[in-house]
Amino acid sequence: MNWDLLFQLMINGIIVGLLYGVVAMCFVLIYKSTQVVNFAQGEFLVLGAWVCWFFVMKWQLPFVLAFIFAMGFMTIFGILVQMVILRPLIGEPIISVIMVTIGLSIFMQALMNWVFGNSAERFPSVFGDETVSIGGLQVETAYLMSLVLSLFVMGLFYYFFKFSRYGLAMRATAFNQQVAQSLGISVKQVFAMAWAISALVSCIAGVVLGLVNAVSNSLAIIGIKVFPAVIVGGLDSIVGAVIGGVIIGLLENLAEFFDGQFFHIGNMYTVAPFYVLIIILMIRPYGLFGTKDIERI
Amino acid sequence: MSHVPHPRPCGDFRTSYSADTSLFRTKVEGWTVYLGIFALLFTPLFFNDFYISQMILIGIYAIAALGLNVLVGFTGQISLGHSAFFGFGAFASAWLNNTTGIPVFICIPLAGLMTTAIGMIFGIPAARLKGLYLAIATLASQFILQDFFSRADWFSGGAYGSAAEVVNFLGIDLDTDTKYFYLVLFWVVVSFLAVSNLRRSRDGRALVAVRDHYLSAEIMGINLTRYRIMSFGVSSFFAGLGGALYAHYLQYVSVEGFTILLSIQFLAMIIIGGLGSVSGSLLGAIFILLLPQFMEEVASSAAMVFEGIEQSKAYIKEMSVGAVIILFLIFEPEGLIHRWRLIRASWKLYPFSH
Amino acid sequence: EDSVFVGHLVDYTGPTSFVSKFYGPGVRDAVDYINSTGGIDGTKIEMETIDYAYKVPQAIANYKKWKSKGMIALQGWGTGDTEALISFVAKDQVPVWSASYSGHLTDPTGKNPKTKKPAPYNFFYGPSYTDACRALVQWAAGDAKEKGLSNPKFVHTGDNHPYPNAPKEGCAEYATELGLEVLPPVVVPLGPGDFKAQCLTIKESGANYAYVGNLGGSVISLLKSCNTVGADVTYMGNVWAGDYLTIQAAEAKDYVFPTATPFWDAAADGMALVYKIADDSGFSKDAKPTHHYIRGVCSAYYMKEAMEWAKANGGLTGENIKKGMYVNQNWTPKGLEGVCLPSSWSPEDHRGSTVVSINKGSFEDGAVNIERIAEMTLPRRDDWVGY
Amino acid sequence: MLLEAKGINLRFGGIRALTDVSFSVRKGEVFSIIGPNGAGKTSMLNCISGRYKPQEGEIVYNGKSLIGRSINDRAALGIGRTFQNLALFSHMSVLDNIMVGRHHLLKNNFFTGMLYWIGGARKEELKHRRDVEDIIDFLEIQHVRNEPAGTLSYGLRKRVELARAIAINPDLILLDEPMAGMNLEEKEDMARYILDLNEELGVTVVMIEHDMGVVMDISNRVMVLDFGKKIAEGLPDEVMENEHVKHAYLGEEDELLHDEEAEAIAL
Amino acid sequence: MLAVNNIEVVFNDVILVLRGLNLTAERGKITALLGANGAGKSTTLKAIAGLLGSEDGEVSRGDIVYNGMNITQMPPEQRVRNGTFLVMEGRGIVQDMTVIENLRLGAFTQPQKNVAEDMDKVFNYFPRLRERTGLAGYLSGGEQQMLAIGRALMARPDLIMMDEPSMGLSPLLVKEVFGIIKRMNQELGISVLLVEQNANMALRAADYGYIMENGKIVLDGTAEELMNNEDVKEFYLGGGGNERKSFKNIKSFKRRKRWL
Ligand SMILES: Nc1ncnc2c1ncn2[C@@H]1O[C@H](COP(=O)(O)OP(=O)(O)OP(=O)(O)O)[C@@H](O)[C@H]1O
Ligand SMILES: Nc1ncnc2c1ncn2[C@@H]1O[C@H](COP(=O)(O)OP(=O)(O)OP(=O)(O)O)[C@@H](O)[C@H]1O
Ligand SMILES: CC(C)C[C@H](N)C(=O)O
Ligand SMILES: [Mg+2]
Ligand SMILES: [Mg+2]
Repeated sequence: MNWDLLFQLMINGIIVGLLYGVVAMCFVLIYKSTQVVNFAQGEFLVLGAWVCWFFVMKWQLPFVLAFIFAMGFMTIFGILVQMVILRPLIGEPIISVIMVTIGLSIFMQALMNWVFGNSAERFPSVFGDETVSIGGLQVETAYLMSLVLSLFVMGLFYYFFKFSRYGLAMRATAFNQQVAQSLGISVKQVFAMAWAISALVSCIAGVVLGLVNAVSNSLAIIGIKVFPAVIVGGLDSIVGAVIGGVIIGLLENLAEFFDGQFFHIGNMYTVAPFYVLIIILMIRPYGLFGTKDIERI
Repeated sequence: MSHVPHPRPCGDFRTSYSADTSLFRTKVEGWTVYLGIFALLFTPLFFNDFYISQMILIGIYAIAALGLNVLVGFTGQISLGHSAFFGFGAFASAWLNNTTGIPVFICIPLAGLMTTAIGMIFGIPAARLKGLYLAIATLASQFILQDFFSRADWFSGGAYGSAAEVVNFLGIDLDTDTKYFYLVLFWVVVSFLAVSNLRRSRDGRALVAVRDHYLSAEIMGINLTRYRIMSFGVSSFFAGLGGALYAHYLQYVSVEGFTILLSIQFLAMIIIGGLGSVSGSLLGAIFILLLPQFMEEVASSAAMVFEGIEQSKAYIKEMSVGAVIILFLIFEPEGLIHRWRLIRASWKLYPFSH
Repeated sequence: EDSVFVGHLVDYTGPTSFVSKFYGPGVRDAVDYINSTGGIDGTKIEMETIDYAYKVPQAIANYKKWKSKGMIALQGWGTGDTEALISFVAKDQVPVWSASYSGHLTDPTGKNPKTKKPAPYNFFYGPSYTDACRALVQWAAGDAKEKGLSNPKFVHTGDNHPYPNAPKEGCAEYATELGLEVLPPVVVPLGPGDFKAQCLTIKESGANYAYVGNLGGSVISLLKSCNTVGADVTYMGNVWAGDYLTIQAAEAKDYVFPTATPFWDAAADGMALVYKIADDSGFSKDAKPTHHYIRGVCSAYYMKEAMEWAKANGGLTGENIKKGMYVNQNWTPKGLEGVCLPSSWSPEDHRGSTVVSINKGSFEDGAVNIERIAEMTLPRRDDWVGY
Repeated sequence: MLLEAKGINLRFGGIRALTDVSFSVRKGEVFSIIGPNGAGKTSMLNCISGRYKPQEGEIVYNGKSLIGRSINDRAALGIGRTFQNLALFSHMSVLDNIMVGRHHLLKNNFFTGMLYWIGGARKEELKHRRDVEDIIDFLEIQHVRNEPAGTLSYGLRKRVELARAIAINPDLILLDEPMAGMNLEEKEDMARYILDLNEELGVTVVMIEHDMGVVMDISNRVMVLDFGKKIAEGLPDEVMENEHVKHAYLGEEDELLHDEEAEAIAL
Repeated sequence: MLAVNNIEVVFNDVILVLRGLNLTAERGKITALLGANGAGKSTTLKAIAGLLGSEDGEVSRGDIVYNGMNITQMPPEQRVRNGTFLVMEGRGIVQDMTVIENLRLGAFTQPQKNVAEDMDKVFNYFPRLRERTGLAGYLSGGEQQMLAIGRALMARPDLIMMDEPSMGLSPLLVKEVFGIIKRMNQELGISVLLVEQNANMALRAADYGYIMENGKIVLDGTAEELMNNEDVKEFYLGGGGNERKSFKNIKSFKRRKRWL
């Protein structure tokens, strides 16, 4: 047993997992308020990264400014997407809405390929290539920033849903749009807000990922990758999303450890989380923190 | 799936219950379908290979989409792993034939049955999971099976894939598109008949009941676990059948053909065609298969007009595919079949609505 | 005949687009140039380019479509699809020049017992993946000796996919033969991602030389992640994994990779023709193509000369074109001297060339520096054919 | 005794929905359960139809214990049921809804169903279809038989639910507030159906209802629940006079309305 | 204060449900709308509240005027801000929220400072809600109804529309709920448009009544007039005079309403 390696992999798992958690939160946010599963989440994230990259590279803006601009851009983008694409579908069967987000992801993927090209582009190093050593593992500063950021955003979301008026409105909208309307909640506004926030947070996650791994359209697969995280945590739980993310991150790394050290099967890294996902769901059908449906008859 | 009335034209009174449970709602509709199938028998005489090959693919995808529609449309369980079952059927048929030498003609339905078994195993979580939780569990089966394909050298040829023999029927090699067309047509007709029949008999009704209100369905005597898992079985059967037909059409099976993208395409087919509608599955398959081709044409014409977008053609095509899906759902979120029903309803009720 | 039909598979949108968008235009532009300068003795090459996004089924479907259009030759792309098509093209007698340099394509008769399928109609320009990898290990063995490493370790990295897998076994055998210790392969996905976990495994395993089987984004991610983790390993890419773009994006240090042509601004006689071809096509000047473009040109020109021979000796059929490939030994297409390595194909051996140039590239002070560090000529061992 | 419940205790976390409830229903009677909202009436029906599993207690039906049996077995045992909040299959036609009630009587399965013409599925379907048409005639819903159940008005949906329960061929039918949301005329119709069902088909009825007029008129015996406990049982008139019942359920005087009006309401 | 002029409502572009419906609700009054199942009562209320959109329905003709404003095409949330509020059929409680959260939702359109005060008011009307701390989905039917009305109060409406508030309630609670409706009307001056099946209760509480059949108003008048109308007595109140027919002795023949 190579304890040192195991330990480092676990730290790596937690850090990567927290990033999954942030993306997972974006999912949960949209799901919780609109019941929509956003298949274009990954593309949102990449778009955010590209836009920031564009501002830095082409407009030569300082990074912080570019980052802020990118967040602003994505917020507006989220609202636009909601207005143009999702608003007409308010009240339609949920599966059609899901399909629309799939269409959106196809569209965005192609558009970004066209506009930004399909190769990976480097961000100029912002934090240098600085790394910090945690328990012997070198970790990029950008990742650590994302860790702090994600905890902060998580707290914000939690507060938002639990206590703010709009948080309540979002939950009510998710429960039943007609009921929400009857209470004077503007479903359109709620949707726009959910998408705006989600796009904004995706942008943060995208830029972080871009800083570490270079920006490329293939980063969008993280959109699919966080599904297990969301489900393990429970679809409608913010805290669950983060914990789910960490679990998936850990699992990936543990799988890599056992595979690399003992089994040599290869590719366990990508599949193992899915096995565990099924096992967790068989034990807890609503994930670890998801709310059970109320089933009365 | 919304509530559209099902009016019948005046004068079409049903005089027996058997007439009332017939496959087609009107005589005209029935004859249209019979004539359509009859006409299809002669299409290879009039169309070139390209069109035939498109029809073959439509037929194959329609069979698999039909299976998915049983699962999603009838039982209401979203699956993101349908292409893995499609792939399993493809590999299974090739493997059966390569290892046992059973004639391909027979391997195809057998592969369907093998896929049924696999589908039911992966359907076990359905007994406990609902909605999106189940959807993501099926996503897991997608990745698990895909990984299995790329690893199980003995079964699938691993990452390299494996060859699938030409179908031989009564001594005739079905090695041209024209010949293969009839094989696919046969299975399309059989599958669509079977599912139409299922829809109007006991177990099909039970599946829909489970979708609409599983709590009361259970109290009406329907065993939820059994039906939820069986619906995975039935759906996988058609996926496997379609996959097997696909394998022997391409004569080569490779894991790359069966990714999540194809699963999503299957979903798109049934949503755009019409959830729970048998004929919608076919319409959806036609739509999704022809859309990229059509957009390719559009992009090519655009490339001729505007200089310098030749290289970007592929992206323009993809973008239009995404855009059309979005636009379609915005304007017809309940599918092609719904639009058709609405047209029919307003046409028959006009001017005396209710 | 006014024209003959040739199929052309490219991947401009899929996982290998990183290099296909240079190699593909290389082939395309060369064929356009050939047509504009009289074609094959007056016969135009009508070539349809299809982006199949690296999906094997799509490639096969297109193959079938082309076949019904009377295709006589194919400019192929990936390993997966080319290997899948081996039997089809043999049966249909359609010679293929692929961009897959899989060793499995080099045994036309199946004389090596390890060959699964004889591949009589498959050609490619350049050394096979396995031979390139063998050359790299050979270099590594020497390098290890020089550095005084007592027990050098070698590891294969790459996705579980036909292309990275192609040289896996053959190369590992040769490495063992040379006295390197071969570690269990590490699976790295073909798309970009965060590969720190894999890098930690590589680092902890104590590997000294890692073969990089993937390309583009995946390689960039791998090099960056491993750099962070601090794995002290010499990375040796395959032929597609080494170009200035990759080195630049990954900020690589001492990255070793093989080539089969000169680089874009090399001073070779034949480069004039290459520039001409690129110029005529309007290939955007700022998109300074990577040298993969040049291999595309070579691939098209070998096909061209084989076709010319066929036309003169019985007509433009697949079978004749194939024969055309065997006519000369150690030949270079006219006008491309110094660009395409002299190659020989024979009915028993489709290893066109076994000469591998080895380069080392680094990203320093905002610029990419590449130097040639070795040139290996591998023996044409019988037990290596097709493998 | 067709149905006997002994010492039923049902808890949801800290909530005691039913506390030590025992009662028995004779074959052929109309047995009503009344009680304030939240008293546990629906929960009691749910225990009988298996939705809820009481922590303690025994339910015996026709000599067989129901505890531990799966929910879907009960249809075959002859227990039919309607629901307080409509539980129809809203996208299915009325006919199909009722045919679902025949589920346990039909033999065809996935395989024979797909073959339809071969293997007798068609014959069987048609035979049961005839029986279902009788039920449709009985409940006078011929005009909507092909409409999707979801588009019907509330009253009709209640009737379709009843039809579906009858299709089970029940010996015992559990009705959860069959008259809720109906106007007088429709209540009269519904009462007639229930009585016909009881008198002509001999089906035993257990009914929850808040309309005291209906309860008084058509039930043989009444049980009153309050806060999960049984507070009275007996003939309708006796129960109505019970002080405890008046206090907990019917309400005595009304500050706002006049006496006679209050009485009219109690009807 | 509210006038519905000759509206038609169509679902799915084809199903005509309301066909030229007229009614008015006076300020400070309780107006009752009665009618058989499927007459279109709920549809009428949804049309007024602007909630048809999500069911694929629309007002295809006529207009709805509230306080002199034509609100026919106004978005639903705007209508709530203008002071109309619909308590939906089936109550529309958000099941996975607590009582307090549901009440706070009711106050969505109100400034935060009113919330505490209004919540006290609601608990004052419905003391038993105060003790329910769990999720609203587990409340009994009666409690959910109370919560729904309480939630309406939180929006400080001028006109509350109620769709069958007595459905599924025990006799005691029916009285209580009607009592509260009356009290709300008198103490807070809220106008009420009441849809009911329980004609007895409704007409007693109301000032004016409408009876609708098949998407049209067929009869209207003051509550008094209606209660004394022979047809209404026969079909809605249960026989003429004080003699109530027993449900046991109903003859099995179909009667026809005279005005049809
Ligand atoms: N699934 C459940 N989980 C938690 N509590 C429940 C559940 N089902 C019922 N209860 C609680 O049990 C009690 C009894 O509920 P039940 O529905 O049986 O009442 P009821 O007598 O039918 O009332 P009503 O006349 O309003 O329908 C209520 O307090 C309710 O909140
Ligand atoms: N979304 C819808 N789609 C189609 N038809 C509908 C829809 N909603 C209502 N209807 C139809 O409109 C008519 C009136 O329905 P509505 O719910 O308004 O009646 P109601 O008077 O409230 O009846 P109830 O007393 O049963 O509640 C019914 O025939 C119903 O079938
Ligand atoms: C890596 C890509 C350039 C494709 C490569 N030719 C292969 O063998 O698959
Ligand atoms: Mg109840
Ligand atoms: Mg109503």
